[in-house]
Amino acid sequence: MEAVRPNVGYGTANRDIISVLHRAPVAYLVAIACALVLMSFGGYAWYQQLTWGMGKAGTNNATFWGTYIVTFVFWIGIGHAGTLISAILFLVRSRWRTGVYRASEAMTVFAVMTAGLFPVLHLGRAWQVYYFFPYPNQRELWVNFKSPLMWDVFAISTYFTVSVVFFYIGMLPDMAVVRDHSRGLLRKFYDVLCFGWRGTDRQWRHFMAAYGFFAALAAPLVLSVHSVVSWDFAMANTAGWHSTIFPPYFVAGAIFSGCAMVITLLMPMTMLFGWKEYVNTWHFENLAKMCLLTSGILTYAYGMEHFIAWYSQNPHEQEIFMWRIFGDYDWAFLLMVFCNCVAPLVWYFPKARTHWPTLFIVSLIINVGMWMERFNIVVSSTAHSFDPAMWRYYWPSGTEWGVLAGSVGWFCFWFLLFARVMPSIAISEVKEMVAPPVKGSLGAK
Amino acid sequence: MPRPTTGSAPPLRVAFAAFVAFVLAATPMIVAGCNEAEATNDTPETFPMEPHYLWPTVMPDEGQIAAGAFTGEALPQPIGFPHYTHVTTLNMDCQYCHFVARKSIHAGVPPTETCMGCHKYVKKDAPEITKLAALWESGEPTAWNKVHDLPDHVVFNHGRHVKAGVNCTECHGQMGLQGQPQPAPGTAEGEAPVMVVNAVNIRETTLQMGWCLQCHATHPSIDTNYGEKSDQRRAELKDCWTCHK
Amino acid sequence: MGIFRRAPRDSSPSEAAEPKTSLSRRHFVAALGLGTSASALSACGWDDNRYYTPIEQILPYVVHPDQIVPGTPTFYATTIGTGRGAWPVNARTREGRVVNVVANPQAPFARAVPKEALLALQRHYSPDRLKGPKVRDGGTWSDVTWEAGLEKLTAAVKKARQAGKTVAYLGPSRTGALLELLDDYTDGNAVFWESDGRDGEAAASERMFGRRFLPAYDLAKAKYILSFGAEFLSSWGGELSKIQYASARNPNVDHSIVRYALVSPIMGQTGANADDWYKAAPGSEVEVALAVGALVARKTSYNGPALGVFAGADTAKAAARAGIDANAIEEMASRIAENKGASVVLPGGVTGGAASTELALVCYAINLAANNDGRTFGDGPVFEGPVHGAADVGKLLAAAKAGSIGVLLLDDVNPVFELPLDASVAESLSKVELIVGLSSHPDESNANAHLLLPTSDAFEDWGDEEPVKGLHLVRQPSMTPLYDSRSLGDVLLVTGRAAEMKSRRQPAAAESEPAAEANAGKAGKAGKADVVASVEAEPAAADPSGGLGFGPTTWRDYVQARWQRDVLGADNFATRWNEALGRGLHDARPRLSAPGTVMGPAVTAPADAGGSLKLVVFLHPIRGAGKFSNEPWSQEVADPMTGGVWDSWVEVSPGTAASLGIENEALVELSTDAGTVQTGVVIHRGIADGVVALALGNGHEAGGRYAAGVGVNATRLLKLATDSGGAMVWQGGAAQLKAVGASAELVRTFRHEHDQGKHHVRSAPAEELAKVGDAPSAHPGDMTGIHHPPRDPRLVAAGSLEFYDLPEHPQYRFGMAVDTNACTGCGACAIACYAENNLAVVGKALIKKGREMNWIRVNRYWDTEADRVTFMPVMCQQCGHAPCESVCPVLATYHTIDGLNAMVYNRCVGTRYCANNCPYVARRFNFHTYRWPEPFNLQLNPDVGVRSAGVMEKCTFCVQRIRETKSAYRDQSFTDTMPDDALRQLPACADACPSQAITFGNLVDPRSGPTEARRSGRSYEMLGDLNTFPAVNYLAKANFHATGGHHGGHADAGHGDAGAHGDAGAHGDAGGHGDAGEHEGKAKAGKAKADH
Amino acid sequence: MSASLPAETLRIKAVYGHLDCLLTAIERLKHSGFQGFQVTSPLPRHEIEEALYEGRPSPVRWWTLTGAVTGIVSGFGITSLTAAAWPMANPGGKPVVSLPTFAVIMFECTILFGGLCTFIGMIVHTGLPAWGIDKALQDPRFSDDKFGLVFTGANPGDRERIVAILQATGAVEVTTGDATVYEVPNA
Repeated sequence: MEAVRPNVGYGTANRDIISVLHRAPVAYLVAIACALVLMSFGGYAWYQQLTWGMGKAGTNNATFWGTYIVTFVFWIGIGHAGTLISAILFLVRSRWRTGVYRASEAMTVFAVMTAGLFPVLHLGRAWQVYYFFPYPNQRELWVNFKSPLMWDVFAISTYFTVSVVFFYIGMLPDMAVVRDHSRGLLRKFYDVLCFGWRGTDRQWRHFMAAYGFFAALAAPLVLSVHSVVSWDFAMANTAGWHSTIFPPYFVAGAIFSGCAMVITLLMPMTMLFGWKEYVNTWHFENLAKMCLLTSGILTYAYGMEHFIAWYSQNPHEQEIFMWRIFGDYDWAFLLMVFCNCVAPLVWYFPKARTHWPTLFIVSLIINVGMWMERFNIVVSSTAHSFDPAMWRYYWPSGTEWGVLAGSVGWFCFWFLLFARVMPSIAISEVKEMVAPPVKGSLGAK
Repeated sequence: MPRPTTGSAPPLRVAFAAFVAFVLAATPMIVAGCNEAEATNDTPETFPMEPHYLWPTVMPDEGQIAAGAFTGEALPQPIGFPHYTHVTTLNMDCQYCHFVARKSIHAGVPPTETCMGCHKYVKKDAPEITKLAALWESGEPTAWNKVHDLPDHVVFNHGRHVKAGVNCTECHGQMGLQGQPQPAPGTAEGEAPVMVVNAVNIRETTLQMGWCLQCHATHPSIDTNYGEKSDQRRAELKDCWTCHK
Repeated sequence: MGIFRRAPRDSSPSEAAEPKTSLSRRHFVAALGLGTSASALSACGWDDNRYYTPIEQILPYVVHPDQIVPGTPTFYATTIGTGRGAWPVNARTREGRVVNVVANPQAPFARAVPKEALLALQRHYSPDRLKGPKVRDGGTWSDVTWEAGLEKLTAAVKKARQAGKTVAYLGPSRTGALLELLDDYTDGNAVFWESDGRDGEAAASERMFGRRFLPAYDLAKAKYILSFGAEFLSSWGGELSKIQYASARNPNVDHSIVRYALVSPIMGQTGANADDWYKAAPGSEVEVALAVGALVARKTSYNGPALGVFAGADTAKAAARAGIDANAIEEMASRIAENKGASVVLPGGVTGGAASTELALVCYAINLAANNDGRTFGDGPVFEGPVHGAADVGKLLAAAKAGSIGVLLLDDVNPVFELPLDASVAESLSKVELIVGLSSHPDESNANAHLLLPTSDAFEDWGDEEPVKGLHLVRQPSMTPLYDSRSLGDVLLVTGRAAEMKSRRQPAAAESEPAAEANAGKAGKAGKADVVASVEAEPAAADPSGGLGFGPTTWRDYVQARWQRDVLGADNFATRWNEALGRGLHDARPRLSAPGTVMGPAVTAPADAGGSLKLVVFLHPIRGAGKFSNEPWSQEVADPMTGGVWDSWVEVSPGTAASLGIENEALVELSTDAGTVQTGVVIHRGIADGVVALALGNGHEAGGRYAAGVGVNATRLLKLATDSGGAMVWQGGAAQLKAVGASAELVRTFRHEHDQGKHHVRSAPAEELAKVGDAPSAHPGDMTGIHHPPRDPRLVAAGSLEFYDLPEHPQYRFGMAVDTNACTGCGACAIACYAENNLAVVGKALIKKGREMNWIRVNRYWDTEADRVTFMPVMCQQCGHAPCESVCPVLATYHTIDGLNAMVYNRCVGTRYCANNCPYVARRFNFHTYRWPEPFNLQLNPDVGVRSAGVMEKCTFCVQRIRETKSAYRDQSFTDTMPDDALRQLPACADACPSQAITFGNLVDPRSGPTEARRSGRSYEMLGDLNTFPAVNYLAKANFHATGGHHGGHADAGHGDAGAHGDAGAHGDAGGHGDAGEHEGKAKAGKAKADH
Repeated sequence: MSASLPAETLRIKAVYGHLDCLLTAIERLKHSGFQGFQVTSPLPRHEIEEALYEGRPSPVRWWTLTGAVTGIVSGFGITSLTAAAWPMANPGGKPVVSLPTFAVIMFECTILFGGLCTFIGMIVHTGLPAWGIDKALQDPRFSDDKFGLVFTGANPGDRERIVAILQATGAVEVTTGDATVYEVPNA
């Protein structure tokens, strides 16, 4: 397998990848319409919630966080695979990164954008969200930097900013390509967007240096952001949350879900836009291997959580982990274990991980499983916390399902829009994968 | 320029069918969500819920902000009460009229009775006093507009400040200079002017949290009253629960 | 940004005065903040000098009332009736309206606020209150004026008297001045009904002591209490018995802890405090009591006249019928005999009311046989007011049916709801010419009235009460009547005078001091809530008999005259009256004495009604018989045993449920030969097998928006029957129970059984505890025997277990000690918290979603082994290292310098992280903005904010009271620390608690209540192993099971588990454990169903 | 840029289809002492950078370092100073300046400031935005499959020598133009 098919040259790469920008398949229009429908539903649900209060959600006096935080963690986790592929695989010069990194980076940006909505969505008083920012005010009030939520604010805004900048400057040469393939206003538009990139030696030189630094700065973010998110839980003393295993466990889970999501997103796009020269089974197989590895880490983490709960002899921990398996949310636990630990095992068979339908279905299962994992963590620990007198049962309300659907719509909308407006495969990097045109005779002096 | 692609677009009909199917699938969710919204509204709660409309919170209507909302802006009053005459000219003590100022969490606006105690005899015919007398006769309370208004989430103990030795003017500004009688417009030259009082009050300080905190950190009465415990008291005075309820 | 208008700065005189300093640290930080974060928001003018609210208005008084300082509370000592009793309290008023009821610190008792007083406060502001007199014409009600209403009543009274018909009164238990007035008014035809099941006790004392009264008990002196179901910790004996029990239970008082044994088919809230529970079948109580009595008499060699009572005793038969072990009877008798003179046997109210007269007779006899008379039981401070039985109500209705009642005054009592009356009651009432409803609320009974004259309630009226002989409580109005209501006394005086009524008092019985002179002086004096009668009448001349008659012009004068005549005397009356008003009472109680005459009537035990399943109805511990069902607080505060709210539910034991195949919370149909109801079922361990229990108090069909349609009415399953003493027979009926649906949609705030091994509740061996009490222990907490996880004190001392130092508290760290040994689970603290802190009542639908707003909850934990319950009030623990504080991103919650865990609502954005991180789950979130329906909003405490949607709230230790007290103390000294006695019962919960289970104080002060409690051997922290360093510490419950056998022989059986398991007498200590183990197995089987 | 160009300078643009030809041209030009030409390519080729800059690292790294150091300092500054502004509100009993908790903020600020400064550095050093870049460089083929070698300010006297080298190294197309009027071929 190769990163790109041998029949690809510099010029064909340009035309293949840009061609999707010049036509809109009907399926694409349908998809974007669906995304808009979902978005409007989410918007309506949130409007209801703002008007009538958080009570529109199903949360209660024990489970104060519900699917909003579940979905928040889910989307943040999705984002990680993109940065992993774009930054870490860049630093280790992995060749299979080329075809998939732009789309997965877009996925990162839009997933973080989606995730960033949720902390606001779930606020009791969303209109007071500006209290979160440490800006000077007449009240002389500041925020609490000791709060993991404040770390979250910084981690996610940093992650978002760095991801966007990294994503954007990576696209500069490709936007220049699109500019050179467009006319009129569109040409102006892309010219503005790409800062008039011309690929001069000076530009490439500093660009490549900056890009490397960005990759180096983004690489620790892959580990730190989800660690910080995991500290939202691990820093709390709630039984089932208060665990040192959380940061690696969350990071592994994030990469797991993100890689699965890349498969889920790229496979239809590849088929729809005809990118088989650039994204092919080899890429998906690598993603599947990635999932397989992280699935193993997750399985270990699940086991270790329960083992430590037993080994610690802490009655609260023991109680909560037994309850996760046998309690009201046993179905969620079973679903999680099936989706995250059992289903990916089919990818041990090379036939399964090179078979596109299997890849796609299992990746969908993993997405569901990873949402369930967060549901298990967020809901079951609080629904069954220290005092038996405050045990409650939580079930998401219609509003919450609506907002969840809305977030899917919001994410898909941006992703689909991106796919039509920007080259979803990094053209200049594809060219790097192609052997440079060499005349030979003149080369020898 | 675009090259024909290898992917094949599904026929329009298939796409349309897919969209319809999606909308049909999404509708029950929407309906369920709405039903739930309705259900919550209709449930016979004991204490009914109130909606919270976001717009007035974020962007208050200009109409909600009455005159006098800003520091230094004049706030109209039903009766032109000259603090100047009472405080500066007659040298009356603030607590002669605001007699609960030392005892209560409120400063207390004097009852009409207090005004009438003097004005049954003094300046009975002045135009503002006739308004006052009419109110006294009718038994209606005088509806003063609140000049020094703190938000409802603030608990402010007026008496404590007086007892601590905070001077009235430190928060209320030079009230004694407000309401100085002016010659009525249209008075002819040389004629004895008819003096009138502008029926307004002005809040001279912001009464905002940062403004409060300045004194709560630095006021000299803290050292006077608390001596060696003044540092502790300063910390206590900066505590949110000192003022917020 | 045009929308954000800037202030016209140039006109601000303060601009010049603003200090111009160089770059201070604050400004530097501000500049830094600008650099690191979005500054756009502040530039938009968020902090601009503007108010978003419209200008408010100040409406000063026209004439300033003397007693009111605006913004400062005024307290009025007054009296609230609590069923067959009354209690002195202080009404806290602000600007002329009652906002709360607090304990009266001048009363000669421990502080307490009865929950009836708090519920009466909410009833006072109920939107369902009648706003004026109404007259019924056919089926339609129309408003009338008071004048017209009173004239109508006067005319009817006159007509009835001319026609030789009676003017009758049916009302709740009344004492004091009103009693005489009613007696005069109705010519002795006044019937006072209370559904507390104590009518049999009065009948029994008539038979045994020759006089109709409720004997006095002194539980404080008792070392052993044997109760046959008496709800003496909720409604049976009022606050006094709760206070006395708390004192007897206190290990620091006279080195003993009372042992409380219960003989009853159900536990109930009161019974849940029992140390031994003998699960006697319903109706078997009399036989068990006889058997116990006979044994006691033998052991104490009693040979008095009451011996005749025990003639029919048969231990074996009694044990067989009750389903308990004969050794258990032996054990009870032994313990009574051992504590001769210091034991007390209580007959049992509604729960023990299968044959209450007989049961009371036997109980009296046991008390006499145990030499308790004059010590813990007897004459003296007794309730001597009229105690009417169901038979008296029956007689009244019969008279009505016979057409001999002309006017029926229907006061604040609801016989149609509270009594199992059949349809003929409507027919009977229709024969009465005029029925006048005097209650302030519409209900099922006064729906039959022709005229509604809403009378003022306890907060608006004068009055007095004499709940026990010699204890005179005075009631004064705390505010002007909310609506167009008048005093009941005034109504009676005015109409009685108009109808030319006279005092019935016999001259021979009259005491000296005619009151006429005193009346003359006061006739013109107008009190602030005086109601001036409009019906003209000549002031009657003083009655030579000394009776007050209808002479006094107003009800206030009447009360004063009565106090002058009967209570205070004429000497210096005005001063003494004012003193009494200030204190709220005049205490001239006689000492407890032995009853003079004792007779020994024979007793026959009631026959068994048959049936394998028996119905037990009981008074709901909060709602009682249903008077306060329309008060949202009474429905919102969870039932102590089941956690149920806003509903009725049938309670059965796990065994019964298993045998009937009923799942927990299923919809069931409960039927007796009197009726059928459908409701949910709750399976729990506090019910004996073969018994189905249902609380009274719910199932109103009318009577207000909050009560109507909530739950089912248990009296619909009963038939009006009376025993030999004319007392109501509540118990003993056979019942059928079957499941009719999968789920009854019950709403419960807790469903757990025990604390899952988390040691939230702990126990200390009672005998050992009694010896040392709460004296400072070298190893605090050691007495509970639980160290989890084991903490090495050396490590703690070295600070190695804690990452950070504890915060410093230079002057105060407010803390609390909660004594689970004293807590009886009554829920008064929870209601008081609702009243004090403006807690929203969210209703059934939202509690179902888990969104109750209670800041303090009373957890009920079953012992995993024995049938024992520990109640544990849990509120915010104000942790030293609070998990909630460090996670709040905006510092809306933080640690104050006083050690409180502050919550600033205005800063809260609603991330709810704090609440997720609170291991005590003590925080409550405002999921919605709740509106207080008019006029409930008048009760809102102005010192506490009303929270809106999206903010977190929680217990503040009543910081507004702390603030107020501190401020008051600052008037004395700016720097001195407040003394302990100013704080000890400062928060509303501690103030209300009748058993002094909650002690508040300053932990920095080494001698404060909580500090001392922390040194006790039974002190522990809830979830202390999380190192949260809570400011609340709990004191373990005294446990009689954990002790070794010191009684020898039979007594050990009780240590096993309440003797329910047969031949424990043959076992030693180990046997006790074996029993416990066996029981655990059963408990688990039951739990599988009862829990979730 | 073009406005400030002296009138006597000359544009020379060579289009290459092959990388080795381009590299040879760069070598020969450098060898002949010609400087001030720019090379454009549709993709970054380290050979070109090697040939032109001989391994000298880009100064962007100093921007990154400066940003990161600023970030860590300001991260510590805002956390500790704001905490010190309310010393009594020590949530959860943590010390006023609690390094373990502030470390996260400091780390995030380091990354954020480092990233933003890198971006600024890149913008500064690359001369972006380059909308007004010399028209000779605005050739759409340079983003497609062709390499370019452009003199924007060559001495007119060197014209023949440069063109000769370019043609000799296999340029697909060599155009020269006036400084003020330069038509973009194939635009």
